[in-house]
Amino acid sequence: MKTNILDLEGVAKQASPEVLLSLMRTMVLVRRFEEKIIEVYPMQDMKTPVHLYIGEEAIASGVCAHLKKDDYIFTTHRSHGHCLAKGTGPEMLYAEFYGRSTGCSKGKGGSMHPADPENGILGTTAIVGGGIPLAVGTALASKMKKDGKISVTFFGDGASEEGTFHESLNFASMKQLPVVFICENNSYATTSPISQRQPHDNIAIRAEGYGIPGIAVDGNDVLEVYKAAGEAVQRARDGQGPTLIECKTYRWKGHVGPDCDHEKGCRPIEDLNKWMERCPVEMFKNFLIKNRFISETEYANMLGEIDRELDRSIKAARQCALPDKEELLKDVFHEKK
Amino acid sequence: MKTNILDLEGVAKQASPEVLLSLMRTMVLVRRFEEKIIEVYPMQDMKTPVHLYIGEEAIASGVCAHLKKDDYIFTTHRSHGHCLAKGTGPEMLYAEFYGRSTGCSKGKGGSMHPADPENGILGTTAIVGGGIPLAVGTALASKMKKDGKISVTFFGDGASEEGTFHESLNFASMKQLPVVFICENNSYATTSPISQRQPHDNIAIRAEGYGIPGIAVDGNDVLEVYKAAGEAVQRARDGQGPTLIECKTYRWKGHVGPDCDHEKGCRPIEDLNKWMERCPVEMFKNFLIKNRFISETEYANMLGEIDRELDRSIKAARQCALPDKEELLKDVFHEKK
Amino acid sequence: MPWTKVYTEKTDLKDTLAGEGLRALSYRDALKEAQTQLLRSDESVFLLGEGVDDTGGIFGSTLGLWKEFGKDRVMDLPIAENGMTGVAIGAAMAGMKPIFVHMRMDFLPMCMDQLINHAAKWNYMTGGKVNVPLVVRSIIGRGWGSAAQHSQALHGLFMHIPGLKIAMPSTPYDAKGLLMEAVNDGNPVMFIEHRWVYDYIGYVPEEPYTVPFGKGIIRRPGKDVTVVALSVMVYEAIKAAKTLEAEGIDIEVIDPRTLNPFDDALVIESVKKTGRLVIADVACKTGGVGAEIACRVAESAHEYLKAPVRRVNFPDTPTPCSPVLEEAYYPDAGSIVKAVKELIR
Amino acid sequence: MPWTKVYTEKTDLKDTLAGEGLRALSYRDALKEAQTQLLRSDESVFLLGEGVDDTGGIFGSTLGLWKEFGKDRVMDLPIAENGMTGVAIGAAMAGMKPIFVHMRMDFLPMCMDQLINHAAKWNYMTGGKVNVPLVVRSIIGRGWGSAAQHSQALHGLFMHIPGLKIAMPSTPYDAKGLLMEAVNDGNPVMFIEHRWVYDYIGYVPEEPYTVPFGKGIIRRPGKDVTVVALSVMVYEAIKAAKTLEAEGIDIEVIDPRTLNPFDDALVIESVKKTGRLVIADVACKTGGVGAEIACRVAESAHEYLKAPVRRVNFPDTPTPCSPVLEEAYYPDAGSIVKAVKELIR
Ligand SMILES: Cc1ncc(C[n+]2csc(CCOP(=O)(O)OP(=O)(O)O)c2C)c(N)n1
Ligand SMILES: Cc1ncc(C[n+]2csc(CCOP(=O)(O)OP(=O)(O)O)c2C)c(N)n1
Ligand SMILES: [Mg+2]
Ligand SMILES: [Mg+2]
Repeated sequence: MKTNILDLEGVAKQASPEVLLSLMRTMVLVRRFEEKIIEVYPMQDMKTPVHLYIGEEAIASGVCAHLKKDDYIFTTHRSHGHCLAKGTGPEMLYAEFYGRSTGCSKGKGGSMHPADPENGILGTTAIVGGGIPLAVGTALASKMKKDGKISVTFFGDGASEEGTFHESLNFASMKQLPVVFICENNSYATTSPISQRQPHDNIAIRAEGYGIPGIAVDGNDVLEVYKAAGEAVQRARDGQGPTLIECKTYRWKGHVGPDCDHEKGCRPIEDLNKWMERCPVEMFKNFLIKNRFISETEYANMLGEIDRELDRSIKAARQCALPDKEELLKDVFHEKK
Repeated sequence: MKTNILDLEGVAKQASPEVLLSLMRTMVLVRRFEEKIIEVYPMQDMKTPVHLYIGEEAIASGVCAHLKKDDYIFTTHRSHGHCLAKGTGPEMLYAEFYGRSTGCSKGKGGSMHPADPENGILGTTAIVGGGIPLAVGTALASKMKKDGKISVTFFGDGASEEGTFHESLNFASMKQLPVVFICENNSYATTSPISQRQPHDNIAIRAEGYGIPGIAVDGNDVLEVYKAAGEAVQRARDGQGPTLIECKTYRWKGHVGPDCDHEKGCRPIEDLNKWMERCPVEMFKNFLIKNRFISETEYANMLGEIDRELDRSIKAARQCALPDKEELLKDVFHEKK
Repeated sequence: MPWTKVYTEKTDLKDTLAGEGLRALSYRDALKEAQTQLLRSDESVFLLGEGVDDTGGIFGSTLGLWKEFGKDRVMDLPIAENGMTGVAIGAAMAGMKPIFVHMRMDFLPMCMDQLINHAAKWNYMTGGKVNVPLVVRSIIGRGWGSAAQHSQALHGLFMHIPGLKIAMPSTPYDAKGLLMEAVNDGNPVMFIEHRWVYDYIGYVPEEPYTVPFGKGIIRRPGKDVTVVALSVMVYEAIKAAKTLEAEGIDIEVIDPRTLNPFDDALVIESVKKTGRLVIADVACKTGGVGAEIACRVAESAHEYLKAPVRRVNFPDTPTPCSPVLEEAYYPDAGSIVKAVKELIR
Repeated sequence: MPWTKVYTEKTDLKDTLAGEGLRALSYRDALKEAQTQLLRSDESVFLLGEGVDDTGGIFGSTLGLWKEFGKDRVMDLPIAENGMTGVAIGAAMAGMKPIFVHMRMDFLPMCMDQLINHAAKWNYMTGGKVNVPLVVRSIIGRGWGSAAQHSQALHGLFMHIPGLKIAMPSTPYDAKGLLMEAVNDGNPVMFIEHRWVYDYIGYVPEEPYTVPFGKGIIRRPGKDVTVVALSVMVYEAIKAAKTLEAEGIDIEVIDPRTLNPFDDALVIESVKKTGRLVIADVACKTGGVGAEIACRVAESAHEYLKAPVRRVNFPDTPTPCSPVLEEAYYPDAGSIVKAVKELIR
């Protein structure tokens, strides 16, 4: 896999300096959001399984940069990065993970089920492959209502093995729906390598069977993701149907929880080291600095600002009230207003 | 689609005169088997839904000609042709359809669930797409046991839309299992045209996404089917993994029952007429006669013989005993011997 | 009242009703009328399902609707139940009101994941922020030797899943009224129809109306035995009542109409009066709806029960094909008569 | 007898048992031992499931087995539950004995089609010609705020499906013995384990043995109230018994061990003696196993019941995440004490 960030010329055509800085900001936000969880998790009062997105930040950031507030996204058990990139405030996420009534799902969903309809997140499923058809469904609704929205579904390499992947691509292609399929191929499903699950490590080529474009990109290169997603989003907005984008990446932490799993012998530590050298945040930061889009000081300021905001959020979230016990029996059904 | 039967030279390389005559025999047997059902069905004592195979005979015949008695096949709701081609006796099929205790499934399964383990038919599912993974499972067993058997699964274009199709191809390819996927694309699922279900009428190209060969053949040309199936079966036997073969064909009768459905406006009568001109049985018969593999008289004798056998079978089947009422509660569970 | 009445003969009722100045419609046409009115009045409603637009039109219940509403709103589907249910759920979240139609309930195991893990839980998991107004119509009922995979009734499974409502109309009036209620309920509703009542005729007003969920109905008052009958068993129970009447046994027939919510009060009140309970269902016995109803009575009206409870069900076997076995498989009015008499001796 | 005994404290039992000269093993290790012995003695047995070969080893129950038996017989899978279940069924028909492992029961709705429409019906549909010796292990039990999609217990659904057997071991002894029985039963068996008993220790003989299906067991004899307890609720019931004993209430704790077949006779006999019935399950209430058990008693021992029946269950809601709600969601010994006392007043 190539290691160069897109050349500057290409970038200039792609994204304005504002966009570049905003991509940087999102990536740092996502990274630091997760690192705060690692800090607090040992206190054992964030009682929900956390699937950290560290190492994969370029994908959510690069894709969501093209989305409007009311475009829809569906994420997975590994949801934090997508929500943040789409605009969900960190405090309501942290509050959710702490099981607080101010959480984005009133504390009922936890880390795997954030909902933030105001930012186009209509809820989240942690059933692998479950969210793929849901996004096709919102895309269908948009096409029927002609509301101009598009839908994006993020899912893992594991999810591409589920029947729903096939069923969704077939239907979305036939109906030419405004939906973008983003497969985050980190080569693992829990601790199972893709070689034990698929005949080859190449998910994008499946698209052809459905008559839609399929492209594989370096998922650690935010500009490559940004470029591919931009084209896919444009196709969707123009009524030209779905696209499948496979983003090759790697997760740094264990499947679930704050620890690294390499010590347990789950995965070769050499792989982690190789991928850490290709840290999406660092690579992009270096690119921006080298090309003078940002200075070291500006970057440090940005980081500081984000950190302060996250510190405030997590502290505030932790101080929010827990739900009343009566909440247990509420919300099983929607009540007509 | 081309309309010529394979040129003789090609054929000579492919199949001996014995094989050619046996292909012919199977096709006639299947055709006449179904036509007998059409004759008796109005008496309303064959109380099971029948999904007739008329028009598609070349596929079962061309594929099963390569199989050994103990190779496995899995068929579908449209099962008759596959069972006959694999060696199941007509009498035990008719008896099954008449709900007799001598039926191949003791009258419990009916037309949609024939079982004939002696001929490698371990039972039949009428859930669309349900049989695809089952065949992958028997292939897995064969690979584990090294018993040299191969498995073939027949299924429709409709079934290729189910998630199980995707899941099965992925797994079979990864494990390089001895299985052949035969998709009988008759362009319809019940009365729903493929254009309302898939982005294009081209199922074979899906194979590439799984890293296995996929070929489309004229499903009305028994020699083309025979040739493609021969290669696929050989690959399976040689441990080179699965193949997907799409056989383009057309069903003459309604989805279920003895009537033609074109009068009801389900499908354009012109299509039927076009496909009837390409009757697989007639085309192959003409080919054999023209090339002197068989004479008109010999063909008539063969037909007569098959007809007599079928007449005898259906009559005998109808006279068999119905199951005892106590049978109702039996066979829910297998009893240890 | 005409809308509570059950007509057990399929034919000639048109005239009977007309004589009373009442509009008669079959169950099939009542369903179609409900869908037509919903499609006309609400742009967010649409139908989807394998074959909804075809020449069979789901046993006639959607026949020709695509001509008025187009194939986008009466949408044929690929054969991909789980994915397509997910699509319908997604559309529902985004404000549409899909009605997903399955010609046979046997196909629902294909999409249990989207029904159980998604539709049923979504409102709760999102803290009430996002609801799923999805109606899933599915049809049960004996076929023509259709055997194990094309004759199942699985409503009992859904009763165990919090977050799913379940309607099971027995009359044309309820078919229309419950469907119109279901589509606007705002929750996933399993709407379970019986093929053998499609031809049955009853009073159905032309104007739109709804039948509320959770309100059962006494189809025939009686004092000796409470018979809770589901779906087509309501008709069998009414027939059984006639037979039993001749022997001086007076049964009360209750049609719960919806299983979730379930009208406990109606059943409990009745059992307090009769002291005896029979439940007649159209599914296998063990772990089914009958067990739940019996258990609720054993919890809340135990002291009134004068006799053991009885269930009338299919046996606990897959459905056989052979006509003799099929005949033995399905219970009818006679089975109810038998069960009632066991309690009365 | 040591193999019927339930030890409610996780720790130190090793020594206690050793003192009695008995071999102690955890539930987890009992499962692993059963699988090891099956894999060693029968070439047709193999394990398959997402992560069976990984460093977690299905909460330790398959840990390292791939090292002895290879990755063909301890087979990791793609995430494709329905297709892979079909594969396992196909292999079973061809003479293999697959044990399919799901880390959480929540994933079973994905493969309901293959379980309900295929595995359960195959022997019947083929007139007994082809059976499906498939064991499906799945694990239930409260997680760490795992919420609605990762905490379900759905054994109640399977009880409604003819053709599926269901085992629900509560002790290490039964975990091993029932699993060894299941694999050689020749039918599809839903084998349901509870995560919270994985650490529990009990007597487990080293040599292979089987526990027969359909034989429940009295874990504690008593005369006042029959408590039928499933899975981990057996331990809660034993704890409840201690509390109640202090107040002079003597409960009989029955562990049915398998749900299909179900040991009706044992429960009925007990209720005839006690006249009172509580069912403690680890799943939502409505339409669950408790209803079926209560109904059977109402059918067969109605005249002995001196009080209403009571169910101890999760409420009929999806599982919430927040720790306060989770706490309120799960019943325990206290819930059983409360239910029993309601019947005794
Ligand atoms: C249907 C289903 N099967 C199994 C699981 C358990 N599970 C949770 S996450 C996961 C791995 C998912 O891998 P992938 O899709 O690649 O996403 P990643 O975690 O790598 O981001 C599995 C198997 C599940 N949640 N849902
Ligand atoms: C899972 C499932 N969904 C729906 C059906 C109803 N059904 C029976 S046959 C059929 C069409 C199948 O079409 P295809 O696979 O192309 O086979 P063909 O009948 O054309 O041979 C359908 C939808 C079913 N049996 N199973
Ligand atoms: Mg992954
Ligand atoms: Mg077809």
